[in-house]
Amino acid sequence: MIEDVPALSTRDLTIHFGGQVAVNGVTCAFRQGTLTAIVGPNGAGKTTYFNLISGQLRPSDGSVQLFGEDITRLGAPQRARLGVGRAFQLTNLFPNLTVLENVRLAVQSVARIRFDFLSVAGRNAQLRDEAHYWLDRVKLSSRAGLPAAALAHGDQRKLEVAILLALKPRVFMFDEPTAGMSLDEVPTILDLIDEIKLQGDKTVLLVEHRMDVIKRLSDRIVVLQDGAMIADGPPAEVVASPAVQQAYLGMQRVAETTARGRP
Amino acid sequence: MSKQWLDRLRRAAPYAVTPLLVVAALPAIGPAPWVTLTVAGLTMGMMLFLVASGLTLIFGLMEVLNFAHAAFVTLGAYVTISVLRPLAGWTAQPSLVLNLAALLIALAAAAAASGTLGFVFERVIIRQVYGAPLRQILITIGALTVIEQLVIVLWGAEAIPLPKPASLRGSVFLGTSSIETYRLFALFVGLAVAVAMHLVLTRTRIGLVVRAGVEDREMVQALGYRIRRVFVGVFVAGTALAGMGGMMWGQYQTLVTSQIGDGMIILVFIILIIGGLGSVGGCFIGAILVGLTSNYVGFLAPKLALGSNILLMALILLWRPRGLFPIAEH
Amino acid sequence: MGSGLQQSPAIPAAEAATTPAPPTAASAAGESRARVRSWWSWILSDDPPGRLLLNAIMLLIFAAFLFAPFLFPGTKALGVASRICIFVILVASYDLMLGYTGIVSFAHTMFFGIGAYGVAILLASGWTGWGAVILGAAAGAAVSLVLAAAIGLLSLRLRTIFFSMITLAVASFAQIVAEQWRSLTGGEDGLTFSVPAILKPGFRLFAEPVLGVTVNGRVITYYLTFAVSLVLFLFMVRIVNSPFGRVLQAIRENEFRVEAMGYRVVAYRTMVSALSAAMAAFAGALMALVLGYNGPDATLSFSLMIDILLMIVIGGMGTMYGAIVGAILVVLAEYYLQNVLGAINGAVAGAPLLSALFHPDRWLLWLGILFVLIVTFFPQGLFGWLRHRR
Amino acid sequence: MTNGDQALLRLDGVHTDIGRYQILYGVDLLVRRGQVTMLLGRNGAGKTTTLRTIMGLWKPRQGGIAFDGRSIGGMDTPEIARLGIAYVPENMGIFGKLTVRENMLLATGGQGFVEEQLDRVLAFFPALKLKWDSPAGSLSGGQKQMLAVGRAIIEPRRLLLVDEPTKGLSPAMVDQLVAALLGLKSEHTTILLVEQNFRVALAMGDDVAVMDQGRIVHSGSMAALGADERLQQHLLGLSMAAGT
Repeated sequence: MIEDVPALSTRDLTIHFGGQVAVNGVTCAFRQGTLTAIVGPNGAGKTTYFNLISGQLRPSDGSVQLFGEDITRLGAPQRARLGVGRAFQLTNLFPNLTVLENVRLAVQSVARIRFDFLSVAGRNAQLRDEAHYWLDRVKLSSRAGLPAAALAHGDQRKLEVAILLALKPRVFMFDEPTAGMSLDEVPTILDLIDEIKLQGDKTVLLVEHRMDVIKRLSDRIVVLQDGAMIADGPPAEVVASPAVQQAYLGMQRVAETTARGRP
Repeated sequence: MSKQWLDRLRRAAPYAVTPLLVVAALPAIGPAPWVTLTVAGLTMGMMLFLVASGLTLIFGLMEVLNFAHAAFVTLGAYVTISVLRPLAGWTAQPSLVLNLAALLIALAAAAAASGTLGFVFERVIIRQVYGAPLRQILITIGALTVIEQLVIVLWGAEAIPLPKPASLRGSVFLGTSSIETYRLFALFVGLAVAVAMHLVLTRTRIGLVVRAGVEDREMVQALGYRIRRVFVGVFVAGTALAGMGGMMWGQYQTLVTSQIGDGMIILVFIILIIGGLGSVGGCFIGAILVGLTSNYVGFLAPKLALGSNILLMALILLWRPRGLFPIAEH
Repeated sequence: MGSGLQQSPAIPAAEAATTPAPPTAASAAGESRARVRSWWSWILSDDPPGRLLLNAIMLLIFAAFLFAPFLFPGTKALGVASRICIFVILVASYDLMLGYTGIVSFAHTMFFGIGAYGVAILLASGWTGWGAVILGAAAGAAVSLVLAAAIGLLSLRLRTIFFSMITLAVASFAQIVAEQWRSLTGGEDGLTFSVPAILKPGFRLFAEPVLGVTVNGRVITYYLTFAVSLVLFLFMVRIVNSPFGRVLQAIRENEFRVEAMGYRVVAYRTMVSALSAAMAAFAGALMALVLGYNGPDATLSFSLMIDILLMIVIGGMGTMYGAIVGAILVVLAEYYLQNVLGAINGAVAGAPLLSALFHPDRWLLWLGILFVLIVTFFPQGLFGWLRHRR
Repeated sequence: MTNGDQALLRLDGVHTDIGRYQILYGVDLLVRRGQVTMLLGRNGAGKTTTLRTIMGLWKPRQGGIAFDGRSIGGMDTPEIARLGIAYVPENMGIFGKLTVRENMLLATGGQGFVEEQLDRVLAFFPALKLKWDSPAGSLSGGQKQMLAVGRAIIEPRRLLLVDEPTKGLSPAMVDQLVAALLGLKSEHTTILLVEQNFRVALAMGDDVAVMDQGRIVHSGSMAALGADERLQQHLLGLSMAAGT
């Protein structure tokens, strides 16, 4: 089942904002069935890298491939349809629509129901049941009828995850899924991510700050700093690398340790 | 390296549009009418600039597009009628000094009236809709209706003639090309305002704050400037300019109706779209472009005259979807 | 659970001020009602006006229009009723864009005019059969659909304000074309034509009056208008409650997120403005039939656009049913506020300024003031307020 | 330690909403006079929102903000700025189309420069002198940050709020900026500094407050936090070495 072609890869991916380089020549491949944690200090370009992959931003240079197919020129909707699924760092919902409706819109997209203006959406039992199913998975069923804006912050993050699950992507991109959640809510989300990974054919990219989470879930760590990739490897190896320790903790950020990451 | 040249060319291209149009029109029209039409186009551009500059400045600074801007044009035109009526003695005589004095008084009165209404308008209408584009469009359209109806209440529904002062009625000759005298006056006033505006924006403290505010309102506030007051000031100035535009336009048309502003505002919107919303420089170039196009096409293919500016707008939008000189998004 | 979900979520005042459109059909209320699978619920797409009182009011309005020729006899009353029906379609189709998707267009009257000219041009050419009416309406709708799609694809990726300015310019261009292209449109004078025989005032369906009312061509015209309007209105209620309609509301809420779900926002915006334009064209075709005349002032003027805005804002945007409330109130005001103003005008005849304020022709002034007040204090509009009041 | 006299800025149970979303859930914070207070925490913890709330750019829904004993919770941003609070936002707030000189001039209230103040700033950031009449948009990221900080100190201020100044800067630039900030610290400027770079935090901070989920979850001395790796890991989850 698992192909040799990486599920997702980026080649020399670069973007400038004004005079600044936010992501700088990142070449990286993600194999199907793996979970990669992307770490780095704030401003390292992690979220921008995600935006380039999911199509919210267009690169100044370089390319993105999905299962070997170049998707650099496609917009966000086309990429989403091809299976690039993205959960956002800042809550990004439809505040006045109900929780159920938020998820149902994702289910509807996967069901390829796009320009149907003749049926009544609420009567489509399949859409409704599936939306309820995903809400169950994140333990939000009891809130289905509330407008999304009425949810507590942690619940909003759960809803964000439910939407991503409902999109049934081939590549999952989680941008700090547990940020802003209380500690007792975190396991629900982590178990879900674990489960995705166990399916075997899904590819997960995870931006996370908490090392315990990273250690528990990831097969591989990629470290970004100042928009460039400075380390890449199995968790134990990357964590042990002094260069990474220094860069990540910012303990001794002297020029020579980071020199290989920049031109 | 050729990429650099292409970049440079791309940046220079918007500036080249107007000169190219002027040059291209010469062989198509012939020299004598070309001079007349070019001056006429520039004049019309200047009058449009008066109105458009206020609107674009208000948008640039506060992200408010005032659909009621037309009402301030209309008000300026009607105030001119009321001011010039008792001054009929001055305007009837062929004395240039008296004529100009009357017109300048009318200009000042139109600006004052529209600016005063603008002050009230900002408080009552605009203040509640900052940052809400949909409600902004609706409420200013509603206010436009109300003000136009009030103008009818005050001045009546009939069109009112507004003859030009005696000494500005004829034409002067530049070689074999005739140029209406009033156009020279309008050209002069428009240029004076444009220069004054440029100086205020680039040489004064308030201009500095306004330019900074166009880029980043929050930071201007964080530096201790009361941007609300700057808003009010710019709004009043913008509406006063619309009033002056209304005075000049009404006098040019020699007939004033309660819809005089509406007719003009479509052209003004086209200018803003062409020039790039919020950009004063783009507005200046856009105004001249629209003025020239109207006159050239009006001469070459009279039937197309009214639609020519829409076609101009469509062409420019196809080329540059956000106008010739888009300002950075906030 | 049902009754708990029936409560629409309370919107904090500050928020209501920034998002005029309330949570619409996509609320849980519609969901639980869906379990009552009655035929009328299917017809209303599981999106009834509201609860008991509101449903009763709308039913009453429906009945009044169903029996209008018998309840309100007279040519003028019938004209008013037809005009209301047509405006309901025009305003509801505008609501598809404004209230449901968050698009502000000023070109809606242009499509209304195209529909009217479609019928008028064919009928004025001397072909007076039903074929001309149907072909004219279809052609008008088709032209509107294509034109709206073209404008949409060109400019709907731009910001709200930019798009609204462009549509304003295009609409004024359409007006110029209608006034200049005399050979086709009759210029400013417009086109007068004769309608199919059974719609003519002289036509009698029955020899004897029914319930005291002569069923002539005017009454038949009214019922044609009423029936077409009813079908189109229900069709639009269906659109907003369809999967497609849900995406529109999502775009209004957060277009960025919709894109990341795999929906192409520009395609949806273009699609809805094209559908909306086609509806407006049908309304225009009805208008031409009712008037037996069409000209720039009848279907293209900017003051009609103001009327549409008045109706949608007063009625309540993002509700569909608001179009009915708005159209009734504004059309009635157009016809009867003049009488009221005339009466006041007579009473204050002595004071020049006051009498000018209350001149019968100044009804637009008072509606304009009402409009500004509603946008300020009642952004949900009358129907939206009734629906969400506790 | 919480002597009222020492507190220049004090937040008591501040709640802030952005639109329909609540971000701050009761922030209690104390900034001592003449000290550098670090504000640390994960992404999305509410650090930027806290600074913006102090500056009046978001209005607190509930809770008190006192500056030098005076309540500023309901005041507008310009009034707060005029009390002597300078703000360097995360995006630096540079006016790209204005020249460096004009950017600085704005910060003097348009009054013109005081010679020695200007010399002091240019001594901190000599690079600005070279770009004096260029549009600020043409500066590099590091130079922009220098301009942003320089602009904040061109007039004597009582409190500086600085949001992640080292974000996205090269190490050399970080060092230069830290040197300048340390210079300010030696002049006993009161600073509230949001920072992700722990080395910078250690070098700069006297006090520290750590945020999580819109609340302050720890406050104390920066040196103590620097010495306690377990606490760091618990609060910030930063330590790569520590594991389970």
